[in-house]
Amino acid sequence: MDKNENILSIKNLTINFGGLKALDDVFLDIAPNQVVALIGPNGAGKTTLFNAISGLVKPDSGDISFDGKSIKWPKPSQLAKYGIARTLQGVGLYSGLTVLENVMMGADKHRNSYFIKDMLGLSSSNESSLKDRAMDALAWAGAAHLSDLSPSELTYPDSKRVAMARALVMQPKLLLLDEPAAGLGQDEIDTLAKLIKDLKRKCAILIVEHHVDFVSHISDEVYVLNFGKVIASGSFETVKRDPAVVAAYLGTDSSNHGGQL
Amino acid sequence: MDIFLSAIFAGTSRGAIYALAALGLVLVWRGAGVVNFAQMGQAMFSTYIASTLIAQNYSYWVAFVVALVSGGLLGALVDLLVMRPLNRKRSSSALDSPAMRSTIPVIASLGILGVLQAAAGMIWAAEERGFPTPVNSLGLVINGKIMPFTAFDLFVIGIVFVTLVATTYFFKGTGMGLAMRASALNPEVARLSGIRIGFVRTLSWVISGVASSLAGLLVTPSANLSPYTLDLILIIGFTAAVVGGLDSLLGSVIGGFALGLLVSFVNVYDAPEDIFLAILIVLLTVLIIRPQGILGSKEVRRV
Amino acid sequence: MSKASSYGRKNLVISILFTALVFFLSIKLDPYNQGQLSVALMFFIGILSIVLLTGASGQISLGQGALMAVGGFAAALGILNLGLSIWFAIALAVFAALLAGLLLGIAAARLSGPYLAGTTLVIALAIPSLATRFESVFGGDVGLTIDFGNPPAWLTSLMGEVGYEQWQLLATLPFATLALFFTSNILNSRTGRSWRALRDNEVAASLAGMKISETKIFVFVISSGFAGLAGVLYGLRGIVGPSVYPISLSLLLLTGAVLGGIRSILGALIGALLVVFLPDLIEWASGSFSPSEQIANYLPAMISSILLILTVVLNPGGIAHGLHHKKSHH
Amino acid sequence: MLEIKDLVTEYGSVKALNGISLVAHEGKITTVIGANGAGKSTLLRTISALEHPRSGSITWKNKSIVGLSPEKIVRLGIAHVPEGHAVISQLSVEENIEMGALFRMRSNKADVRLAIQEIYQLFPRLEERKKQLAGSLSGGERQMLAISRALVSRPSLLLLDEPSLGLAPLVVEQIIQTVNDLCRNTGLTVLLVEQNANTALGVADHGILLSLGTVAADLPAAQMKADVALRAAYLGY
Amino acid sequence: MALVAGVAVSTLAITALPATAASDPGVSATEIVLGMQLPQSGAASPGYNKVDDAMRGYFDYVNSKGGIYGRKIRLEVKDDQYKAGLTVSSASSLINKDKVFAFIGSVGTQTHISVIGDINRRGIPDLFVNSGYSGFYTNPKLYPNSFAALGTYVVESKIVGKYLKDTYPTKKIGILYQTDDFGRNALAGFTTAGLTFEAKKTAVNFIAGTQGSLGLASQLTALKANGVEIVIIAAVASATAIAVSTAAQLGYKPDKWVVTSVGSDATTFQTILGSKGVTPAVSAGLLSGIISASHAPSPGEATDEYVVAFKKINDDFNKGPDKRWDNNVLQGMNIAYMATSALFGVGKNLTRKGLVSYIENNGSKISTAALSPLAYSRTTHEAFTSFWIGAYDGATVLKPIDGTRVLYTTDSGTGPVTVSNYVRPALPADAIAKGA
Repeated sequence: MDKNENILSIKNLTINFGGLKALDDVFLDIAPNQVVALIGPNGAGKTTLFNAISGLVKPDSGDISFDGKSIKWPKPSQLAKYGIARTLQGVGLYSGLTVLENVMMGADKHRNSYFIKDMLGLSSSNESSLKDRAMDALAWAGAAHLSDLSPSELTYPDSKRVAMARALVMQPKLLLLDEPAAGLGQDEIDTLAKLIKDLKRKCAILIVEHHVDFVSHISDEVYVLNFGKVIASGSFETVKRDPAVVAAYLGTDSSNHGGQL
Repeated sequence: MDIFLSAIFAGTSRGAIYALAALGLVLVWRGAGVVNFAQMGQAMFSTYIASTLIAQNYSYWVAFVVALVSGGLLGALVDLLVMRPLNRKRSSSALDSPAMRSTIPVIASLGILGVLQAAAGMIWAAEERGFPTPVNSLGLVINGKIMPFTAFDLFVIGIVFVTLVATTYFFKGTGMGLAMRASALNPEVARLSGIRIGFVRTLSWVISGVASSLAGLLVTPSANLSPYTLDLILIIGFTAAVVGGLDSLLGSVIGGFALGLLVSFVNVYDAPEDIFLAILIVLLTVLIIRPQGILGSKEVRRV
Repeated sequence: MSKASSYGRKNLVISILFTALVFFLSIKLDPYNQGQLSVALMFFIGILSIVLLTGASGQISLGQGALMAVGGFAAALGILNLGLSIWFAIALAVFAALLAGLLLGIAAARLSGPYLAGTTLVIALAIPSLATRFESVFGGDVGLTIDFGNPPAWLTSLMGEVGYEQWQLLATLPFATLALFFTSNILNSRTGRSWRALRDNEVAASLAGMKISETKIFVFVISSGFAGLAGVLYGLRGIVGPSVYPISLSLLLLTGAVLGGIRSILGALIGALLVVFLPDLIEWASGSFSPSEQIANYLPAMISSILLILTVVLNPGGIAHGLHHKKSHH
Repeated sequence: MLEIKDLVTEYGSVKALNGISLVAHEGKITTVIGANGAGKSTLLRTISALEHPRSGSITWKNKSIVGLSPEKIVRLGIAHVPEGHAVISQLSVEENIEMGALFRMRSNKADVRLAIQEIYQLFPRLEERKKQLAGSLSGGERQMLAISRALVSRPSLLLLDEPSLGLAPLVVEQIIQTVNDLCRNTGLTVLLVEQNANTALGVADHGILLSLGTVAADLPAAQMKADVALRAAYLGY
Repeated sequence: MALVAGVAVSTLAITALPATAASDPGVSATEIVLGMQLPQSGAASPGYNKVDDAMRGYFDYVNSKGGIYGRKIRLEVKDDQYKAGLTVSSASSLINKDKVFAFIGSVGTQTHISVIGDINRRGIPDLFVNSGYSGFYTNPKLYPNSFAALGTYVVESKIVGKYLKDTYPTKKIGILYQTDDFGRNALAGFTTAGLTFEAKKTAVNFIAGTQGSLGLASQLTALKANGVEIVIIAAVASATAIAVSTAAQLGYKPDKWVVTSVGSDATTFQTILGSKGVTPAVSAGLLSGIISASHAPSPGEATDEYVVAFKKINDDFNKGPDKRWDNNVLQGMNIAYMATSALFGVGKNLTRKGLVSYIENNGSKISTAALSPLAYSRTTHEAFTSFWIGAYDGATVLKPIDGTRVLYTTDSGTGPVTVSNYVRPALPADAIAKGA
């Protein structure tokens, strides 16, 4: 795969926390309109990788390029500019905003130059376009009827929908989903899978997920992390039979892995 | 040289007071995660109690002990009546956001300060009072010169160090101290270890209450007792605690003495009007350059 | 959906109704209550600055009084040294407070919670002390005398005789209305939304493209502008000086904000009315059992402190929250 | 015997546990396995009262422990080692261990001393490092410390949450073996939550597979290890 | 019907017009309502909170004797906590709710300045303000209705300054002053009198109210190190107590302490030191020899007829929580006494304009317990331009130095200090001055 085609490309990413290598020479490529899943046991470094991509953690070394352009590691506030949207583990909705406002936050481009207009009450047209886009996104996520509620009044699956809508409304080129299936029932997971397949037509998706069944249904490519390293990558079918992956998940009765204490 | 020396001495004796105030703040911050803006209000209140007893011809030491006990009781009351219900409420409150979670106890403590000052005003404020010292307060003589430093100042510094050593020993050397540190650092692991964190928290309010009433008893001989005299000590004590590192006992004592010297040197070499500005500049500088303070640990700071 | 998109129009209507109501009261009330109401409007503006800063963006300040002082002194200097009319002086005050807010905001943006509270408290102490430090400019403890002056001729020709308190109220009213209009627009627009988002979840807000520090500083600046406006109006009652803007003023405004409801404009109004009229209310209520002078003098402080604690513990959303109840608020 | 019946625990509106029933026999290792999000940790947290169940019962030695506080439950001999090497990194190794015995320090100081000595025999590395801050330990040592903190209370039931988390296989092996030895030698009852299923089932007497807050399988460990359903739960085949 | 001329007013006072003729607010056939603002609570209240009770005590006494031409005096008091923002509100309350006829005895420069403009604009008499700030009184065109109850800080310090310069020409004199209007006004007065102070060597300052938190040791050490032999303290009484006791701790014994009248109340001094555990005998010893100035008799002068009479009235009529006899009580009594004198002087037809005009034109006729004449005139509204200088004796009474009381007079400007030969008129038998 030509790397210029990739929407996101990461090379040699290493992050140390104290003496601990949280990520070790990690690579990752995502092509447009592809769903890539990141799996691995707890503590393998999946969330750290997510955080690095979203600028919440600063890598010690490595390269990241987006849309074929190499950028220095992004700051969180630049993500939107690069067209990357992210959902947070534990949903991360703004508790003091209504559902609609939460999604409108995603739709907004955040420039203070609107302040004077806002203060004078002259931003109605902007507001209504933001609102329309937010309502569209909510409708897409099947949450339009929730728009006036506060996040604390939502069920967990519903708040996940809202979080998805908030990310989607940014019209990202790349969507980072952090454990979207966690805490959902089977019906809801099926709905989610449909949503993601639908979404794939609009953008590339990188997903951290534990629910393997779900991953197997939606992902084009899977990266398996363990101890901060990519131990396998490829289609789910190939990856799941990789002995290293089996060992990482189910443990080893007789392991010849090097011990690291 | 004389001036310089006396600035050092004057600064040290003031610094001891600020150190005690800072210690009180650190104790409750470490034990309960609250910066208690009502602290010097509690100190004022218990000092008034002592003053009333002394006026009724009880001995200084009886009043002293009663003040410490009532300081501890006040601390317990603050925790039981305000902070505990607040903690219970906070998780489900309408204002639940990380920013507000650390802010609401501050507002509550300001309310407590208001109640204490108003109550003291209702009970005692008709006249201004002084407060005695338990030991001689004449300047010490060094090389035939009388220094701006009295036996009472030595007594105060002694008490600061005894308090520092005692609280440090308490934290490092006793089971209850360990329980207190554990419940402040990681309440969940503490509870799973069988530590009754509610009790431990109240106890830290009690200890902080005792330490602040000690500060009140020792500062009022040089201040006049009124419901408001100690407000400034709180502000300087807060700065001292932040300079030293809000979670370090030794740091807060160092911060207290540093602030004492700062105040004294600004007073002597510049002008008293600049003291507050100097305090502000020091506070901001520390917060920007070394937010965890001189001795504070980085992990615990919650900036 | 067209209703909410015209928030500006809705706020305009509310502001006009507010103006009409206060104007009506300005005619109906006795002079004392006219004066009290005008103080309440000034505090309303001051509390709005807390609603913006603490309610919307989650930053606490115990030093709003210092920013009020900046506004007051700027205006007084403008009036006394440059001969500005009070209207230009008010503009100057807001500008000076915005500037001071920028400086403070840069320092404060890195801080939160108790650190921010303590630091702003030191600021509240340090800034008024500048007045004594540079006495020749700021007038020392005595301060600088300014006032609203006499009602303009056009007003008296329009309304007949206008009392001093009434004029004070009428002169304050347009600014309170503007503050109300601006604040409700800010809070109901994307600006307010993004401030609240920042308060609720910094990480999510930054992922949405917000620059956290810049925004925090910006909120500080805007909030300071309101505080400065409140400060100059408060000073125009007769004097600008350290004893006009003591630390207790900052705490009083915070109390009002919390009692009324720190996230609500209605709450700001309720809180302002409460802290201004509480002493009158207590005096009226305690008339029957006439407490001793010493107790009566400390009663307002006692009651407002107790109310503050009760609010924080039992109903942190304040009175306005109780009124809105289940309705999701803005 | 620990007996749990129809346990339901919710986080907000999410049912993390949706009617769990199980039994952990005395002197045996019972392992609870399952993918992330299956409710394993919530189960342990509900037993030790860090979470309050919506409904259902938990009995230990035939007494209900629902509604007690975590600190009471420790006193009943139930020690919980939560997920993620739960030690307090700003405290020394020794202090972390002592912390677990504080509640019985006054009543039985001699036995606490003895218990600490036994722990040092069990994990000599901890004795070597007893003055160091727990934060300076390696992951494996921290896990040992976390277990020690629980053991020093002389529990009769040990709730162990993912001791393998983030540890190299060799270390996991060692820790699991230690737990196994403890159980076999002292009659300690162990409820072991693991994602690392093969390792856990290797030592356990009984296995319980959780899926989405319900019990998907409840089998003797050896039988479960051979079960294909298990693989499906983890890897989808 | 503008009654401008003072003479006309006095004439009217004699012609017995019915009392109902008056139409100004706050005065009826049966009552005169006066308003007062002071800190009754808060940091600045101790001491001052006794003044209003003393005034009310005297007015109650007057009322018990039939009031002023049948009108009882009612004193409405508002607590402003020494916060100017509250002063404005409480003034409005007094004006609009209590409908006071005049303000009287308001305490505090910083607070009164916030309302003085408004009170004057409304034409309300602003009697006997308890502030020595000369800016209020020396230009009657600015504040035509405001009159002082004290000598200005400038007058007092000029008089004391000249005395020190004359008496101790070779001594090194230093000053400890609080950094507010009072301290700096005093400093200015002493400088005008020809005393020279070098900053940091012989002039040290501290921030008012913070002495307890910040200490005075470094200031006093500076004075000591620079060999200052005479120390002037321009501070409130509680600060004086701290300064003198701190100096004692430092072993600093200047030849003379000189304390301005505001800071030299013996009762406050002894109360504060007393609650510090200093016995009355010792604190009296500390006080002994301290030089101060006063326009009035010392409250401890047991033979002064005014002191005796006021003390008796205080015992019988003061209902305040703390009515211990001291400077504050004496001051309150005297203000009420002066007000009674002026109100009687105006006559039955009591109007605001009439009252102001009467005081302005009959300053010397208004009766006062002070040993200085009242200086009210059309050119100045200062109260006392004369002070006598004394030293505390061993019994905490301020006594004339060398036994003879010499009264010095000057102005708040740069005028010279001269000796006055004023003799205070005798006290009326019922201790009520019913006018000339």
